[in-house]
Formats: sequence, structure tokens, C-alpha cells
Amino acid sequence: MKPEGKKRIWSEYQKDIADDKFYFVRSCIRQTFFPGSDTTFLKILREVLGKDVYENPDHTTCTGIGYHTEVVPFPTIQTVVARNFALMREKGYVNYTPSCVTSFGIYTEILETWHHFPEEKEKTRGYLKKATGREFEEPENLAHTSDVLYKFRNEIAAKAKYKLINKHTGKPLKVVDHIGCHYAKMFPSKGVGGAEYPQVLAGLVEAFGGEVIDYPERRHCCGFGFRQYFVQANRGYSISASKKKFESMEPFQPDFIITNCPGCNYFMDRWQYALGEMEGKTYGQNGEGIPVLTYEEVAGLVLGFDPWEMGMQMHQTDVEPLLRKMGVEYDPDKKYKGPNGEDLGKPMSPRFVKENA
Amino acid sequence: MRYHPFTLPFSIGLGFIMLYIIVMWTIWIVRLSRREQKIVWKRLFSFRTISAIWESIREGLLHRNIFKRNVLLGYMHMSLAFGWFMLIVLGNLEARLYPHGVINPPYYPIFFEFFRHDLTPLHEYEEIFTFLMDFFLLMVISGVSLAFFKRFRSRTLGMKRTTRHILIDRIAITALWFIFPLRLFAESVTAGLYNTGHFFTNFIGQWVIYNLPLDYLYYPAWWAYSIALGVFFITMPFSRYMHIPAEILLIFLRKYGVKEKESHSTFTKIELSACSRCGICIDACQLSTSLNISDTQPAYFIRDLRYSQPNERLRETCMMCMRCLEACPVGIEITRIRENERREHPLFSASSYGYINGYKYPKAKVAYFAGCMGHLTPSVIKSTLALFDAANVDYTFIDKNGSICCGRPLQMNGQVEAAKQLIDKNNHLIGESGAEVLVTSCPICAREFATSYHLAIPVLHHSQFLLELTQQKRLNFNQSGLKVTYHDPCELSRGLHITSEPRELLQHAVILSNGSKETESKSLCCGGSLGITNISMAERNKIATDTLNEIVAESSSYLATACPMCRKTFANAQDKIKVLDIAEILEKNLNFAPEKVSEKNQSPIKQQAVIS
Amino acid sequence: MKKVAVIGGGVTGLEAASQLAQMGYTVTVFEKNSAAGGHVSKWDRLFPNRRHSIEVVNELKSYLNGNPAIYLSTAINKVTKKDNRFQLEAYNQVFEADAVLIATGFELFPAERKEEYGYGIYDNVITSAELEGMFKENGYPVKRNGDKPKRLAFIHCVGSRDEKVKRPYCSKVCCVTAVKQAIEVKEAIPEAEIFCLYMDLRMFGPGYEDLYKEAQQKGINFIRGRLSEASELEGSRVLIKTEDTLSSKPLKMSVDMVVLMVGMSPAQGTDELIAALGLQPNKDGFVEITDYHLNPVKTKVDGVFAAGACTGPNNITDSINAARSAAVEIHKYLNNK
Amino acid sequence: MIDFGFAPMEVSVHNMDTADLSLAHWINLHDETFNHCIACGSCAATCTAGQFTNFSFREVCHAIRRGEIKSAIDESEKCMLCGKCTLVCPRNVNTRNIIMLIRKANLTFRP
Repeated sequence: MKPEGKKRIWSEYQKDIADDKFYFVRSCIRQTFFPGSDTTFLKILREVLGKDVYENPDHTTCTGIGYHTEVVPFPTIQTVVARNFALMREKGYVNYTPSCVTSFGIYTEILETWHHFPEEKEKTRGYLKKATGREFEEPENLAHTSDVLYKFRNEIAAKAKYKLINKHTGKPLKVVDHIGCHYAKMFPSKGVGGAEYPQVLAGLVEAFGGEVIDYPERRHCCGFGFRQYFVQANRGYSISASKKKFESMEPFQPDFIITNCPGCNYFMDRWQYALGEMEGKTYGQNGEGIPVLTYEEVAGLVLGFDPWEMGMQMHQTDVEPLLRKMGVEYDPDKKYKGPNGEDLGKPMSPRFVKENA
Repeated sequence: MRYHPFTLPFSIGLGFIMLYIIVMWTIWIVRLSRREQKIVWKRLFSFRTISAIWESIREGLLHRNIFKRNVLLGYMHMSLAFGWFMLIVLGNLEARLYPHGVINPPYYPIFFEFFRHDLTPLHEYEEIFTFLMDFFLLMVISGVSLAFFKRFRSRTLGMKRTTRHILIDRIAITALWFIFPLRLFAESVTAGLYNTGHFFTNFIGQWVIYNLPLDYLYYPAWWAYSIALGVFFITMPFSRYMHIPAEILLIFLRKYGVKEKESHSTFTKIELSACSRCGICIDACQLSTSLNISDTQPAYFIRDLRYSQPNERLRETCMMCMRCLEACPVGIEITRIRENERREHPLFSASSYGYINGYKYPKAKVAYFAGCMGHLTPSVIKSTLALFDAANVDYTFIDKNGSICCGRPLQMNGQVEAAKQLIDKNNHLIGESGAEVLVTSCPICAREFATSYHLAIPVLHHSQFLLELTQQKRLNFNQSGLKVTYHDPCELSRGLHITSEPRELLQHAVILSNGSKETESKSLCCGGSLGITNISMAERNKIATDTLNEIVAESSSYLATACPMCRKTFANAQDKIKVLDIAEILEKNLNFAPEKVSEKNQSPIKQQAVIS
Repeated sequence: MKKVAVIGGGVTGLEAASQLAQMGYTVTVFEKNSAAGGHVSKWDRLFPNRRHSIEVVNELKSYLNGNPAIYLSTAINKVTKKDNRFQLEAYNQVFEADAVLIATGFELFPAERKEEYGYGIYDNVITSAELEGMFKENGYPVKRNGDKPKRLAFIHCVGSRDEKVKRPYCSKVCCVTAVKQAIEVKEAIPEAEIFCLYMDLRMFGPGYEDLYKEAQQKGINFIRGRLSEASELEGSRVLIKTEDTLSSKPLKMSVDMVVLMVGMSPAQGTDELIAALGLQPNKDGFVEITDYHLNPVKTKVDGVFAAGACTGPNNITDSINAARSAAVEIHKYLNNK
Repeated sequence: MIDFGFAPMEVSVHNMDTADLSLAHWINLHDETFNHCIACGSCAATCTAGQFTNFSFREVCHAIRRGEIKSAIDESEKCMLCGKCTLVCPRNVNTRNIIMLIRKANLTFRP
């Protein structure tokens, strides 16, 4: 690997990311599966970096999953997106910051469509007016929440309590960065570092002292294709895709996986369990799984946030091996305790993927 | 004196070989199948026996077939076989002229010159006998000299290549070559001492008496002669010379109708032993003449099969063109044996072709079958059908929508179980089509249909059918005056013995001119052979061009052939001469008689083909 | 004595200059690099007979004996036409000529533009031109760590027949070059396993198809399919993925070295050079010729001719032919003036 | 093991790193024309067996080059050995010989 080559490519794919006044938009599935990540994002931006982040309770889904499964027609999704844009302008914000990669892809696609086919935008204007009476303007800046953390990676690193370094060996942790397909594969120029060698998470990992490993299937989909996962008969395709990735990364012995996409995070986390139960196969070290973290969780850990407060016990693939490697101070007993110390109940353990080995 | 110890080596050898022959003949005859034994007994006292005796003399002693090939080579074989035979016969007669009477020990006539010198003949013909004995000895010696000469200059005897022999053959042949010079020497020494010889032995004896110490050589010479005979007899059963007794049995059995079956049999064992490895098959083989592959011919293949197992290369490196079969002076069914040997190595299972089950041929009266190769030469099909149309034949092109292979290629390669599936299917489908006659322009198919199928209808090559139509005046041709060389396809000429029909047919339209004697049953293979897989296309092309160079007369405008594969092979190999099928040439020169055309116009119903 | 200016000192420029000088014109060759010979001088051996390219270059250079004269390291910035006379500007100098031959040749496709192939990023992804350099230097290819590669893949059509990188045309020479190089690698490293990933094998010239068959005989494997992406494995091996289109199935394999058969791109600066004359590039970016059949060296502007790879991908034979053709056309033009 | 009602699929990719090319090498050793194929498909187009079934000599050879030995050997049995392909092959690939070699491989190479 020639680092200078990668840097040259990265230099060609840098994008404008706003530095304050973010209009935050949630991901449908992540706030359910990893709600702590959204909270962590807000906490980092507001409390650590002192930024203004506005979250509007009236905003809705982008309907991306419905759109990609051909349930929602294109005029409909354009109108829904236009409504969300309108809500932002109504609150006086111009920097649209979705936390979902599929949404980010949808917004990018629709903005590009409007750019090339202004008549679509005009039609949408009419639909929105008719449906809600609202007017909308395009955001001035569209950045995914991982873009925002990427932008502030050095500020975060400067305040870090921990580094992505193995406490026992002193070597950088080996990290697999997985970028959601819809982040840059459709519009490479809209992603930090482009589509082939994305920098958005690699930049974070390197800023935090870790080492990104480049494994053959790094560009491969996590397996969550909507049409694959949502139809049970097709789920074999879904898990095959994940398996292909795990098999490809396994020889590199990654310490954890970082993703910037809610679906990827969920699938790479849960499918390790499913593959373990189906085939008895685990991909991490010592029979463990490979922990799969969101970028906010990684940033939060680095900043010294409490893992359980960030909801990291919600991962099906246990994160404790990573916490120990990083030397994070945490209380194992609080793992399944609520904020007020109440018992949340411990989930059943997987039979094959070892926990807390 | 009627005994001397030097006769022992000979006597032991003779005893051994006689016993061996009796035992082997008995074993072979006993092991023939019950049916074969039955026909042998039935036909034993018939003209066939006389015919077999004559053939034994003709081929076993006089070697007529070899004479036909090359006079000098024929003489060489004849002088050895017939000369020796005469020495034995005359020696026996001569010995009986002397006082010891009619009953002699077996060695006595052989070494008679040794025993004779102190005897007085009882007969006035002594002079003639001694002359004859010298004469035939001279004949044999001349044969031995030729055989020796042949080792170095085989071309003089019409053989480009001779067989490379194995050790046991070398020992036997050396013994054989020594027998007669030693006999000559022993008899000459005796003649020198006792003047018992005639023009030859006396002459040499006189020379010897002045140059060599005869007294010392007298006994050693007779010992050496006897030992040479003994060695020859002992080695005979294990060497090529087993062919002498085996060939005699073979000739008789063949006359009685015993032949090769679909797998190796006792008869095969006799045939294998009857091969003298004379090597005539090597020159007959185009793999040798064109490609320098000179170690897989029957002489070697049969040898290996007799002693053990021929290897894969030996088994497979043969075009199955049957030229060796045609050339073999012993008439061994070489190609059949090779095919049977290939059958021992099945590579395809008996369930390979399930996919043809749903296929059907259309209803037909005269069924025309182009075959696989025919489909590669559409112009042949077109011309053939145009001729059928012109003759108002009510035909159906039954494999217009695709042939099922006739099975011959598989069969030639020993894949008999696989071939059977195709044969059964085709057999059934042709029967189902209701055809009254099956015409094909492919000799490969024709041979397979005629020999491996059990069709209740006549199978004709298109040359036969077209000739018949011409003879019935249903086809007329203009004589173009063009000169054409006709090439006999292997499967048609040697396989089906169809050589005159194509010629007769062609002569209606062109003038035939052949540039070679290698024609009809001796015709050269085009090299396209389906019987071989392990030669390259470049090698096939070499065979094709060599064949064309040999057979095409300079004046010829076209090469005519009667096989789509030959046609394609020749055409692919060169650009010099245009290659056409008989049907194509005929169609070019078709003459529509005016009355014929009007008849056709009047009656739209086509006439039914009448085929005897 | 009429003057002809030849812009470009590669095979086309040198050959045309030599022919024109023999016809009695005063010829000046302008070469922007410090040595004449163009791309060919960087090559080790040439298809189809694997002649050393230095022979060709030296022969062409030997013509430079005063007339034609050559200015090295002299890039012409602008050409203008005034009353049938041309003025060529280079730095601070101005040259005059009665006719101009554009022979600016081509540039190799910048392989890093196919990002997914990892050129410039992975250790052992190189271009065909770099492989020639290795042949020149060592006689065999070397990995970045100095070892000989044991398994190589040649990727055809890199920057050719690819609308994604705006090179929709065929560069003509890469197929046969790949086959030639594959044979050379096999001869240098007999145990090497070599794969050529091709779209079509365009073996149009004399002896090219023979070279292809020779490669097949030497056991070089041909896989029909375009490289989709390359990834680096441990040990700086490269995993390549393609579709094996002959069996309609994806195919992957790891190799020690990937050689990208970079195509011919229009030379940078030629557009600007000819713009002042009112000439435009054709749709592929090469100098536009007015008559591709009957006069393949003539441009829209009288007195301006173009030959060789500046008009589109060419092999050496094509370039030499075009150069001679240009010499004849220039002669006709100058005599009829 | 839990049955979730779905499972990872068989990988449908030619992996040239693990492909068993022993048969390809063996055939090439016995008949170098095996390598001369340019995948034009003349053989399959003219094939007598190919009229009735999807047998393709080109595909059989290709499968061998990709290490799919078993399917290639199984498929080769559909050949009728008629020899049309040998006559049409523009690269003079000795097709029948290769079929015979594959059939022989059935006895020794079959995994």
C-alpha cells in the first residue's frame, strides 16, 4: 500500500461541511436499535464541541426504504423530502444533517435530480404546497453526521481520554471501516474520500490513533439490501453478503468494525450472531465476535463516555473485549442496569459467539 | 551308421516343437466355441478342405500374395518356405533310396549327407536327387541372402520399412539364417571329403578342401548345423515363427467359416500367432508413410497383444482405414481385432444419450439420410436432392432437422455400449419412418447401417441409388469431357466393397483418370479418419495432401469423392484441386430430357422408387 | 528553400522530417522533451517480432544531420498563420515555416483515473509502460519488494473502450502489447502463471494472431472479462475480480502483480497548440483529419498537416506510413502554392 | 444449529486461487491444442449432440480451465464423437481427442 496514493485520491474528494448550526435528522432504524448513538452525537456536538444542533420533532422519515423497495413512488418521496427541507428553513437552519446513510443518499439523489431536471423540483413544489401549504428551499449544506464528526475529528482527538491503541501491546487497534453503500457509491463526489477509498471513517480512526485495515471485500455491501432482507426467502442473499465480508476481513484479525450506516451497523452486528448459530462459526479472536461500533460510539469511547450510557450493551456482538483492549474504565455490573440502577434484564447468551471471554 | 550324437540338438528341438504344435492346435481347437467346432466338423470333408490345402501351399509355401506386392520380396519368402519344404520332402525321399529302407529316424533325412557317404544307393535317380537337393539349397541360401540384404536395403525388396524385432525374434531369425549356411558348409565339407554333393556343394567342397583343414571342421560343422536347427525349433513357439503352424490352422479354420467375433476369442489367439511380423503392414499404413509413425502398425500391435497388452498409444494410433487389412499376406482380421481391443476400454457409459429420446424422423418412402458430416457439406445434400427431384423420386430428407449420429465413430473407437444407444434409437426411428429404402451420401453411415443395424430395408450409398436411377433412364447426363480423378473412401471401398458403382456413374458425365495404382480396395485414406483421435489436424492435412499428390492425375480437373468427410478433409487441406462429391459433378451435367420434363409437368405424383 | 516545421520528435516527426529533407525542404523538428524518439524510446521491445525498440529509434535519430534539424526541450506554445506563412512560438523565440506538421503523438492514459484498480495505491499494480521499463532495466518484472512475481494479471483496455473515463475508443496496440509482454514475462520467469483479462483480442496486424497463439501455447491464460476492482491482500498481493463472461460467472484470484495495459490518450497541450489555427479536436480529443480515407493527414487549415498518434491511436507502422503520407502531401501543397 | 428459515448461499464464483486445474494441465500435456481455443463456439454450434441438448464442447473445456472437473467430465459423456467439431474448428483444436482424454480422466481424475 502506498499511503501517498490514497492521500492523493482523498485530496480529490473533499466536500464542504458546515461547521455550526446543524439541522439534525434521525435515522428510522438506528434510533430503535442503537438509540444511544444519536444521543452521543448530540452530546458530542453540543457539549464537547459547543455547536448548535437543532432537532425538530416534526420531521419524518425520508421514506427511503419504501422508495428502494418500490413501495413509495418518486413524486411522493420528493414531496416528503421537500417537507423536511421546509421544516428546516422554517426553523431558520440551512445545514441539513441526516444521521442515516440511506437518507443521505436519498437527499443527494433528489438534489441532483432537481439540479438536472428543474421541472421535477417545480412539480414537487406544487405537491408540497397542495399537501401541506408549505414552501421549501434546498439546504445550503448537506452533510451526513459522520461527515460532521470527520470534520471535527482533530478537535475530538485533542480532547481524547483514550486512544485507539491496544493497552496491552501498545500497538494501534486494527479497524475495519465499513461505509454504507448509499453514502458515496452513487455520487462519489459527495462522500469524503470518494467511493473507492472513502476517508470519512478512516480519517476518524487515524485521528484517534487506530489503523484502518484494507481487506479485499471492503467495498462489498453489508448484506442489508432492502429487497433481500425484507423478504424472508431472500434473506440467504443478505447473510451471504455479510459472510463474504467477514471471511474476507477475518485473516486481518480486526479489533472492531466501525460503520457509518445504521443498517450496516445493525446487520454486521446481528449477522455475526446468526452465522454463529447457523454454522457455529465466529470471526473474531478467541471465539469472540468482532465488535461493530457506530462512529459516535467510537468518538464517545475516545472521549471517555460511559459505554453503557451510550447504549453499547445493545450490541449483540459483545463490545467488552474491545473496551478492555482500549483500557476503558467501565463497570461491568452496570451493563444491564438502567440510568437509575434498575435491572433491565440480561439477554440470553449466544451459543457460539463468545461473550466477555 | 545311423546315429551320431550331433543329431541330438536337432532331435530335441524337433521333438519339442512337434509336441508344442500338437498341444497348441489341440488347445485352440478345443477352445473354439461349440458352434465353431460344429461348422468345422460339418465342413471338414468338403471341397473347403481341398481349397484350404491349396491355399496353404499357395500362401504358406509359394507366398503368392507377397509376390503380387513385390516379386523379389515374394521370391525371398518363397525361397525360404518352399525351398526348405522341398529340401525336407526330397531329403526324405532321397533317404529312402538307400538300404536302410523306408523307416528312418526323423533326423536321418536331415543329416543324410553325413550318413550317406559310406552307403551305396539303391536307385538310379541318385544323381537327380543330389542335384535337386543342391538346387533347393541354393534357392534357400539365395533367400537367406536376400533376407539378410533386406535388413540393410529393404527398399530393393519394395519395403520402405521393416519390422524392428524383439530379442526372441532376433535369436530365432539368427538361428534361421545360420541353419542354411551351416547346412551348406557341413554338406560342402562332406562333399569335399567324400564327393557326395553336386554342382553346388561339391564346388564349395572343392574350394574348402584346398583352403581349410577339413578333418577338423567335419564334426563341428554338423554339430553347428544341428544346434542351429535345435535353437530355431526351441525358439519358434515364442517367436514370430509360430506363424508357420498357426497360419496353416488359420487357413483351414477360415475356410470352414470361423472368423473374428465382437470380442477377442480363441480364433483371435490363432490369428495373433499367425502374424509373422513381416512388416508389410507398416508400409501400407499412411501413418508411417506420411507421418513417420512407424511403431503402431499391426506387426507391433498384434505382437504386443499376443504376448501381453498393447499400450494405449498402440491401441489408439490407427486410422482404421483397413489398408493394412488389404495388404496383409496372411489375411489376419487386423482392424476387427483392433476394434475389439478398443472395446476392452469403454469410456462412455451405456446411458449417455438420454436426451435423444423425444426425437423423431418424418414419414418416408425413400429415406435420404445426410448424416452428421453430410450436414457440413450442404452442397452435396443440395445436389443429391436435385438429382432425386430430376428423377421424380418420392424421397424424404429424414434428418433435415438434425441427425442422430449413426454410431460408427463411437464404435470405431471401441465405445460399443455407447454406440448401441445411438444404433438402437436410429434403428427404431428409421423403422418408424416407414421407409422402403434408406439412401445416404455418407459411406460412414452406410457402412454402419449395413453392418451394425438390423434394418429390414435395403441401405444404399447414394452412388448406388443414383446409378440405379440412371440405369432406369430416369436420369440423363451430358458427357462434359472433363477429366476427373475418383477417390475411393475407405468405408465405401474396403468397408462396403463399393468401387464400381461410383465409377460407372461418374463415367456418364466425366472421363475418369487415375494417377495411381493405390485405388479401389487399395485406395489411400484422406486422413480425416474418425477411427483415430490422437493425431493433429496438421498431420491429417499432411496425409490428405500426400494422398492427393499420389492419386490425382495431372490432367484431372476435379477430384471426385463419395464421402462428405473425405471431401471436407481434402478441401480443407489444400487449394490446388477442387474436390467435389459425385452428386455435385452429376448435377452439373444433368440433362433434362424434354419428354421427362413434360411427364413431370403432367403428373405431380412422384413415381415410387423401385429398388431391387 | 521552403521551410517545414515538424512539431514532435517521435517516430512520426522524425520519419516525416527525414522524408521532407530528402525532398529538398529545410526541416526543423521541435521536441518538447530533452530527447527525441517519443514513447518508443522508452519501450524495450516491439511487437510483433520483438525487435529492440532502440534499433528503430536510433535509425530514426540518425536522420538528424543538420537538415532536418531538431530543437530539443522546445515546446511550441502557439502556431499562427499569416499570409500562407506560419509563426511558431516557443518561449521567447519565433520560428517561421511554410508548412506545419503536427506530430505531437499521444500520452499514456493516467491509470490512477481507474481508481478501483488501485494504481498508485497498491504496491504491485503497474502499467504496461512501467513493465517495459523493468524489461529494459532487469529483463524481468520485479515486485515493489524486489522479488520476481510468480502470478501476474494483464488487464486489457485500461483507458480504452471506457466511457466512464471518456475514452470510448480502442487504443489498438494494447492487446498485442499485452500478449507480447505476457510472453516475455513467461520467458523470463518460466514458472510464472499469467492471466490476460481481455474484452476482445484485436489482433489486426501481421503476425499478431501468431503471437496470440504463441502465448496460448506457452500456457498464458486468457479470461474474457474486464477487471471490476482490485484490492490489496496481505503481502502486497492483489485480489482481482472480474466476470468470466464465457461462463457468466464472477471470477476472482489473487496475483503478485497486476499490469494495466494503459491506452493512448490525446497528448496534453495539442488542443491549445492548434486552437490558434482554428482547429478543434475530434470527439475523442485527437487532432481532426478532414478525410480519413483519401487524405488521412490533412487538416481543415491549408498548410497544416497532422500525422501519427496525435490523430488517434496508431502503431509504429501506421505512424511511419502516416509520416510518409504527410511528406508527400506537404510536398504537393508547397509545390502548388 | 438454529434453522432461521434461510441460510448462506453456495458461493457462485470461480476462485482461481483454489480451482483444481490438474485436469487442465493433464489434458494440455497430452494435447497442446487444448490451449488453442479462442472460444468462438463453432464446435458447439455444429455439434450433433448439441441439437438435442445443451451440450457444448467449448463450455466443457472452459469448465476444466476453471477447475470444475466433475461437471465437465459428466457433461463430456453427451458427445457422440461424430467429429463435426474437429472439421469446423478454426484453431485446429483436436476436439475428439480432448473428449477422449476427458473420458479417460473419468477413470483417474474424478474427484
